[in-house]
Amino acid sequence: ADYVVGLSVATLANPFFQGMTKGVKEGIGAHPNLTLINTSANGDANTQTNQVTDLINQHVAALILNPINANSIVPVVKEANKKGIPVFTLDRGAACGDCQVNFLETDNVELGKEGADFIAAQLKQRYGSIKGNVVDLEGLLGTTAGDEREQGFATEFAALQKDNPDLKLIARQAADFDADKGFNITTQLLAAHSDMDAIFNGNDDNAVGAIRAIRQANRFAPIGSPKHIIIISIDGTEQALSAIRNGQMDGTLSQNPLTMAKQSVAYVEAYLSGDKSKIPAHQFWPHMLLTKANIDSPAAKAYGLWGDEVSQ
Amino acid sequence: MASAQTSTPQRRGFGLASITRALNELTIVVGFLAISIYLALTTPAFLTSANILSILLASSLIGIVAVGETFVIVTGGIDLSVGSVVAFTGVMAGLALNAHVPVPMAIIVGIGIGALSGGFIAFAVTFLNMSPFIVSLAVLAMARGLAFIVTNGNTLFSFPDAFDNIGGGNLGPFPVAALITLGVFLVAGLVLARTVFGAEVYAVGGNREAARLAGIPVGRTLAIVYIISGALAGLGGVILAGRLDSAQPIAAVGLELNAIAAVVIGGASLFGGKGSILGTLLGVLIIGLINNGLTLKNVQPFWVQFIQGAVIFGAVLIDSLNQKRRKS
Amino acid sequence: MASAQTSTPQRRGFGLASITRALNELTIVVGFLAISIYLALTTPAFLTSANILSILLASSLIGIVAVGETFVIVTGGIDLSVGSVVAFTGVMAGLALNAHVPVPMAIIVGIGIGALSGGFIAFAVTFLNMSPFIVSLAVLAMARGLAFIVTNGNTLFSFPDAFDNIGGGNLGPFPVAALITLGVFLVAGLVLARTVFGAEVYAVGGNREAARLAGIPVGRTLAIVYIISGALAGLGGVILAGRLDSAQPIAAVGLELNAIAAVVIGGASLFGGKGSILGTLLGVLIIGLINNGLTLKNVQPFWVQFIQGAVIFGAVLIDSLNQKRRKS
Amino acid sequence: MANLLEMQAISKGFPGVKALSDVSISLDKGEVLGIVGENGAGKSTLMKILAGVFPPDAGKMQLEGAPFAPHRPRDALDAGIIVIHQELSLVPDRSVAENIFLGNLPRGALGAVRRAQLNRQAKTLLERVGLAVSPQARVRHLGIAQQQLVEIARALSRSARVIVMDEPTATLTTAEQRILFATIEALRDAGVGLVFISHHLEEVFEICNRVTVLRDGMAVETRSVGDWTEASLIQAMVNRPIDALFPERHAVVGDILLEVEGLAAPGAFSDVSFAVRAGEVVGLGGLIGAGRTEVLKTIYGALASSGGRVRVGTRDARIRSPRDAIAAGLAFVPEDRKGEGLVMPFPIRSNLALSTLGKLSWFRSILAPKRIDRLADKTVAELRIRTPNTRQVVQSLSGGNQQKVVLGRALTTHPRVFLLDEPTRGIDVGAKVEVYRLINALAEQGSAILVVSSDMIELLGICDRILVMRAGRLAGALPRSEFSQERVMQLAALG
Ligand SMILES: Nc1ncnc2c1ncn2[C@@H]1O[C@H](COP(=O)(O)OP(=O)(O)OP(=O)(O)O)[C@@H](O)[C@H]1O
Ligand SMILES: Nc1ncnc2c1ncn2[C@@H]1O[C@H](COP(=O)(O)OP(=O)(O)OP(=O)(O)O)[C@@H](O)[C@H]1O
Ligand SMILES: [Mg+2]
Ligand SMILES: [Mg+2]
Repeated sequence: ADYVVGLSVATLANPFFQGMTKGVKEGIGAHPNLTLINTSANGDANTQTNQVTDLINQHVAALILNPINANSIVPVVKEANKKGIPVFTLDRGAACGDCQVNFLETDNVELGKEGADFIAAQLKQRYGSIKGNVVDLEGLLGTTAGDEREQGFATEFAALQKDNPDLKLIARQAADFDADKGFNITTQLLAAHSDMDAIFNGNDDNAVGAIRAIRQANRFAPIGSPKHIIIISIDGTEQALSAIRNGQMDGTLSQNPLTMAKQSVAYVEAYLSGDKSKIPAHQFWPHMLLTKANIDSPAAKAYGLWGDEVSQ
Repeated sequence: MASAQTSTPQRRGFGLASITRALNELTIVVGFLAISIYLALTTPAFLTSANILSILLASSLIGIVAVGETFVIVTGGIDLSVGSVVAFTGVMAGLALNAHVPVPMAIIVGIGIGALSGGFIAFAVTFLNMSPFIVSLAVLAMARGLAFIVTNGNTLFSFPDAFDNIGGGNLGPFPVAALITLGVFLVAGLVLARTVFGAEVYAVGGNREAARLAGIPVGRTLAIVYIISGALAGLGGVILAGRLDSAQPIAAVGLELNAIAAVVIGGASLFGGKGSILGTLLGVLIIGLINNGLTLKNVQPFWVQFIQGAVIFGAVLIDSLNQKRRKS
Repeated sequence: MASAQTSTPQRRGFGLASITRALNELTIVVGFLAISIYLALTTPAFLTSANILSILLASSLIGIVAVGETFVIVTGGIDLSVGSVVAFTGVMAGLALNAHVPVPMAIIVGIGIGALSGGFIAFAVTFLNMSPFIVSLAVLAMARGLAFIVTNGNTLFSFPDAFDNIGGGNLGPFPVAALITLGVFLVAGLVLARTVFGAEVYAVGGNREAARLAGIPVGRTLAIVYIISGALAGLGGVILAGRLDSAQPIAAVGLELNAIAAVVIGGASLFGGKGSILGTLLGVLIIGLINNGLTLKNVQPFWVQFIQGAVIFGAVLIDSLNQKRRKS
Repeated sequence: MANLLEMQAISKGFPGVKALSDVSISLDKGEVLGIVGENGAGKSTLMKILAGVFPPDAGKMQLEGAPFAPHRPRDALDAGIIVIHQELSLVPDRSVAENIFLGNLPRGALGAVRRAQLNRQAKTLLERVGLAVSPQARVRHLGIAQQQLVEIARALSRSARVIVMDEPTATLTTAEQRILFATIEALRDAGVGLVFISHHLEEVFEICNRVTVLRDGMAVETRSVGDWTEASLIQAMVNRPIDALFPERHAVVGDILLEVEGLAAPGAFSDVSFAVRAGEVVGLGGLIGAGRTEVLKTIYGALASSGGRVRVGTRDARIRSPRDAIAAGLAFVPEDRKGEGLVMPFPIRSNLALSTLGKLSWFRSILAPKRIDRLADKTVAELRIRTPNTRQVVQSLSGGNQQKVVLGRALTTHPRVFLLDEPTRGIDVGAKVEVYRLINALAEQGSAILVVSSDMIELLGICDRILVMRAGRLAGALPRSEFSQERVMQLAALG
């Protein structure tokens, strides 16, 4: 039988979601009995609801949703359930538990936490103890990725500070996942702070802005130098990989939207062909810290450098 | 402009006779029909009742907001705050609901706060003589900021069904939100075209000084249109929160531009004195049709924005060629 | 008009005296000074040369775009496409660079494509008599769409240093981008205030029919301003791509609203005929100062937008009270 | 030798109106051709065709024997045809100098405006037209008459073969009119051909060599000026005799209806006191810029006063806005019909209804279209507004007919006190008589009427008393027994 699968991604404003779309497309392409209608909601929950409604009206066989907001998506997910359309959520779930067949999640809180830990480790290496001046360039307020990563980072950082009173957060600003915004804020912070040790970035685009601001301000020092400003971010875009390879950036916490999306399609396929046994209700998709040390290692390859693959 | 010389009676002034005549003057109707016919012919799913209702439902938020914006634009003003106000009133209604305020009260909270924010703009525009563009831009930022501040950035959710039904329920086969929207259009259409207040709105936008000297309460008229716009944004916030069973501070970003676009596509001029609710309805529906068609025809997301822009351009191009033809 | 009595002296002649006089007319300067003094008194890091340069650098993109927008707004038009055009021209220059086109050619590609897109708007506005709002809104969507289509959504990066230096290099202590921006302001300021073309731009915006009757080439003037705006957006795209050593289709979303805000804060009216490059400079700097202050004072992100809105409101409020005072 | 200008068999129609049919005129070098005709006769339309504003439907033009078919105003300007249009066309927020040289700014290196030269030349031109304002003043701040002078200066700034003046004197007082005529004579003697359009027939007789009469879009007759008499000219224009320009009034002067005491407005005028009684028509004279408009607007609540009292009837009127003024029984006809009187893109009926929307509706809220139509039809008939129907936008009316719409609306509120600022501006002789009759009738019904007019003959003809203003103060009052042009001029100029 032929099945039409409807996809709604939150936005295409970021390579991560392109990876996700590409993963779904490739996954669908691998199954000749599946075809895809794919949409992007441009970051607006209402638009997403409208698009999903249109998909439901077209009687798609299954929905793969990458919700903008776990709560806002619930009404249309219920609507789909009512019409008997199975829903698979990607990256972000629907806040209605078993209304979705499978929820493949990115653990954003964990990513933020690991970002803080990475900085702590690097500072310890530099100073022998965890101390120094840290900047937090968080992502777009009101987005799950931005808020949860911030939450993870902030909680962990506060915990670290309890034991390490010389660990300071000198600024916390929202760079909105926007490289230019990251650039402008970092430029001004650099002008105001002559000693800055590390910047936590809500995603790779923020980091690109920070890196470029450091260069413009002539404050770049290679990794390992005591003047080096540690840059850690999240996602693993092609540009971040390149920056890691050429030593401008310390690391990125990569999560692989390609493999995650393909997995989701595999579950859809399995579901539609009647084999529901191997579909977990919920699953965290693994992530991996990429640094210069491991970026071209077999382990990294095995995990998948999706940033490089997406742009192919 | 050459147009100053050979003026066809445009949809300006008040007291229009009939809908036929009004439609006849709204040359954008041709663009609207062109898109509809194209979709009907090429997309089997288009002319189903479910799809048409879903277009209406999808257009309800922008529609309600565009109605308020029409009043403002006809006076020669602009209200950029509506998107943020939708978000802010939505979360305020949500907070009220979470504090177990009864549903009708929560609705009143949403609409009332919208009206208040409109009142703030009104005050600055009429008493302080500030530019509506800047004032409403400032409110855009402030309302969005407040939405974050009061919610601490969190999404509010799980509202009572009675509330959700406003935005997401059905009355028989009809989505309640679409019915409310049609009601808003009907009332607003009558107010703008057939009442003294509507006539004053047109006059203030057509020539403010002449209106003032003719004894029209210019300040009051201006104040009311901003309050209408704010209150309707509040209603939009309530409907959106109900539809999504949740209220987010990040909701409805950029809605103002779409709403203003709908109003301008519908024949209004940002210079004031021109425009109609019927035109705005067509503008809203054109935008709704385009978005619906893009999904139905499975246009690849990369192409979506380009095609949206191109179709809007095309529709308004037909309109302006039409107007040229009628003039000569 | 109440204003009829106290005719403020017009801005004329060269030299310092005339700039003082011009500043005197720009009552927004008070708001600008208020913000500056507040920051200087409360924030030690504010009055350092590094910080001031960083404000200029951060203001360069919006500044360049706002200059083009000033020309358009003075004619009574609007160009909503600039943010998208920045993104589109950036990726086009990036594609050219990736195809190993020499750096100067890539720059020309960026600026040229910007000019072309401005030319498209110009054509629709002058020949097809379409509303600049809708046309530029359509171009906003189309240019953004094209940016996605040509890049397949990918980020382009790793450009030659010679290119990156335009946006991200320094000349001695000065950021190249800030120097270019100042140059653009200077040239544009002279063109708008001192040339026959500039006078024609004001005339077309102040009274289009009168301009036509006086033999001013209205169509040509309008066409040129849109082309200027497009070309400057192209320059902005080049600078942004160079600064970030990368070009993204999603760059500069919403830039248009900020640029228009700067122009309006600087005293221009969306009805045309009013505005100046000096005013726009102040508007741009006010926005830059606000953002700088928010960063320096490490205002918590939830509060940022609210305060941005409130300070803009305050600055313009001072301006309008000032204007009132001067009238009486 | 060919005439300087020939317009042959020109026709032009607008939707619903035939504005011109088969009109031919010719103009020689060194000649002033007068064109007269009722409001809506087609005078301005003919001149707009000459100016390249729009093309004729039929007919052709020749300039010194060569075919002339301008596609846009620029073509006409380049050919040396300068038209001062009836509707002022200035850029309000630019300087007087820039407006004078609009489209023709002195260009220096790199396209820069030669400011010094601009201001110098503007100054000379302003002196030539007798306008004492700084070249750097903004046009927005000028009164309507001063703006008219700027337009005239603009015409003088270009080298012209033909200059058309479409009602240049409608707002000018005698002093400026004298200067203008001297200028016209100088131009004429220099070989320029001039077309002069005016509803002031005495001016036409004074300055023109030949006069063409247009009626209903047709050229009725052209004669040299000596072959016309005032009566024959009026007869040709309106196709009916008019016995007296200033009809008799039999009003009983009653109680004081409007009393102004120590009124002042900052920077405009101070210490203005006078009273107008029921049945009385009081004129307010003075030179341009004396502050007459401001006095009217201040009484009407359109400008803020800085002191003084206004009493309507026996009560102190607290008038803070035009709305209050209307409620107190005042009506105001502004001098600037385009900027302050009318909503140009709206239909006649909408414009007429503006002040009485409450009455033209059910429950003061829902418009009653029939009532609006009735009011509009009645006013159009009463004032003989020339239009195919009341849904025509006022923009498309002739200047004089637009003026009648403004006047018509003032009547709709049934006021007791009328403040009329240049009420007959641009109105033809026939219609003027009607307006005077109207004023008389209003006075006879017990209204008080205060008229500002720059047409001294008009003031002398219709007023019971004339107050004269000079530089923001009342310089004196003349009862009817002391009326003479000299006395008014004396008070206006010397105080
Ligand atoms: N743009 C237009 N559209 C429609 N009708 C017009 C337009 N311009 C002029 N008319 C009509 O053409 C006729 C002639 O008008 P025109 O302005 O030439 O009269 P005029 O002789 O100059 O009158 P006045 O003495 O009042 O200035 C009038 O009936 C007028 O309503
Ligand atoms: N902003 C200003 N700066 C300088 N002078 C001004 C300004 N505004 C108005 N004036 C002058 O104030 C005076 C009063 O103007 P007003 O229009 O009342 O004169 P008026 O007697 O009605 O003359 P008219 O209406 O015939 O022009 C004029 O000299 C006018 O030019
Ligand atoms: Mg005329
Ligand atoms: Mg006057």
